[in-house]
Amino acid sequence: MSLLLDLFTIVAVSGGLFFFLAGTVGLLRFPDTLTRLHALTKADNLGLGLIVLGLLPQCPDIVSALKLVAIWALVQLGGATASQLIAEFARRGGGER
Amino acid sequence: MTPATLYGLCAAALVAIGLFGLILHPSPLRKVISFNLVGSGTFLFFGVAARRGAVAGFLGDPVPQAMVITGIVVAFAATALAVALLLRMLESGAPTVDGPPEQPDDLSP
Amino acid sequence: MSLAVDLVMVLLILTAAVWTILARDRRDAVIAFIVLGLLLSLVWMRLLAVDVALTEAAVGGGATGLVLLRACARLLPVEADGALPGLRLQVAVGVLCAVVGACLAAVILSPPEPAPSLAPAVAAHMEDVGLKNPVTVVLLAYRALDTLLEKVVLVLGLIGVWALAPDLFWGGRPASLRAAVPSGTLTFLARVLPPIGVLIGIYLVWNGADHPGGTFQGGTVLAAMWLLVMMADLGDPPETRALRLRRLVAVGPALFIAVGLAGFGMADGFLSYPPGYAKPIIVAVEVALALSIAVILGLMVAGPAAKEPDQ
Amino acid sequence: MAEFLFAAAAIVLVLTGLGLARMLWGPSPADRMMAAQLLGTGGGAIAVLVAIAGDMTAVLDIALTLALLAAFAAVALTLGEPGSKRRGGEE
Repeated sequence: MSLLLDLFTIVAVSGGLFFFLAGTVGLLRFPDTLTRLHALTKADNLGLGLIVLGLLPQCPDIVSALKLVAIWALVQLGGATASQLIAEFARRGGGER
Repeated sequence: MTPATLYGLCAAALVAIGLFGLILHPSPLRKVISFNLVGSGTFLFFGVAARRGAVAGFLGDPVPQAMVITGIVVAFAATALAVALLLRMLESGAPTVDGPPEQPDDLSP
Repeated sequence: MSLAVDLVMVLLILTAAVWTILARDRRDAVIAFIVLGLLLSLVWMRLLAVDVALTEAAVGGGATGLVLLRACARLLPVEADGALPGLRLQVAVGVLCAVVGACLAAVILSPPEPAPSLAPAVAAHMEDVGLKNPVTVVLLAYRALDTLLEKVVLVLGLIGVWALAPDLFWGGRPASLRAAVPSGTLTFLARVLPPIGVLIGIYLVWNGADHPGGTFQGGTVLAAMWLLVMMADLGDPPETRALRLRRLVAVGPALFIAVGLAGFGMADGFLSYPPGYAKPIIVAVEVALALSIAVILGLMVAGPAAKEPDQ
Repeated sequence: MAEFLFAAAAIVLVLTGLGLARMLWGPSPADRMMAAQLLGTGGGAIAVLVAIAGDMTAVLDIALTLALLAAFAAVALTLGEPGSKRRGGEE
């Protein structure tokens, strides 16, 4: 059972790392601000999400597990709002002079 | 080389970089930012001292750690005061490299 | 392996630091400084100073970044901002700063043996105080006078900011923090996040007695939530003459001083606690201080009064 | 398991650190802020990985603070914009 859980952790955390890779590559390679923003949200959602999911079986106690989920939920809320604000900002031309 | 030493060297570099900006930047706001860099480097110095003083079952010497916490808060207060001073200076029309002040309607007589 | 990771970290920090100085636009410099604050918070984690990491995460990345970005917003964009003076002067100053940096590096590379530490002195008193977080013990018992003076500095700083208001506006409201263009998304965030944030702030204060956390970290989080509400235009900054507000500013430091003075009668002297009662007293002082810190930090960001007081 | 999680934290640091190139290239402040945003999320990920791998649950509070203030810098960025009449001033 423990082996299975460890395997789950490794798979999920690796998945999270992949999405962080995707987020970084997108941020560096995509052509304009809004597409880059799209790449960024992948790291927010799936990168951190999969890492948190993978860590859940390794938690020493229930409070830590709840905190992990809270962290992910807060990043969802904050990341989504930040993306929206940055997008509005970029659309209004706030980015350029 | 231990990680603590490495971060100590990083702290020295931060102080040097901050000092460079503090001396050379003509704009007051940039000076405030540079000063914060010097502060960050200094705090990191304390962190290295704290890490080295890890005895008596502690992960680090708590006295420098507590001083850094105090220092971070005081540095923030100093930054806020400096920024308020700088904005007031611009509103009162003092010529600086930051250019003419914006025209806040509430200041017009 | 481990040292390679630290090298990467140092490289990232130096990149952010150099860009903070060299960026042409002042707003780019502030963004680099926010990045630096995030990185430093991770460094404090690496140095096993979790209390400091929490403070840096809340103050370095959050509050200071907000003050600086707000200042950028109120300055007109000018091209000349990032321009450094001539190359010859740059080289001269660069050499000077390199010498200072080299001296500091030399100090780091020749540390005293054994490393000086006050940890044993703190450990000896941990039992008497009854708290399990050594940093809180230092802040509120072992070196309580430092902490008290730091609170006084905060209050003086706030008075300094307020004193910059033109005479006409004394006691009025600070300039609004609201975003230039209203945004439904921001309003949504400012309605949903503060209840959670206030809970986390209280948790950090309460947790600070025995685990990493404490008044500064909790107070800063509370201040950040208040500022978020003000930025979303769900509430204006309060009038600086409001008596209730001024009481909140003073309650923490005042209680701290009162406890300190009571030490003359009930214990060994100024700021010493009667044996057996140290923990409840410290927790009470911490709660009052957290309230005051939250209000003071929020008001310092809001700035001096910019409107005539209401009649 | 701990070694794997520490290694994962190191990889997240390298990946999000590479994102700093966007902070240098820009071209707009929005792009630069995205680098900070990515590093904030990455910092949270690193903190949770280290907290579980090193069995230091206190480190989770760092991640919690970072997550709570995740949008803070982006909100502050929109306070004043070139092109808008009012820049955080009073009505």
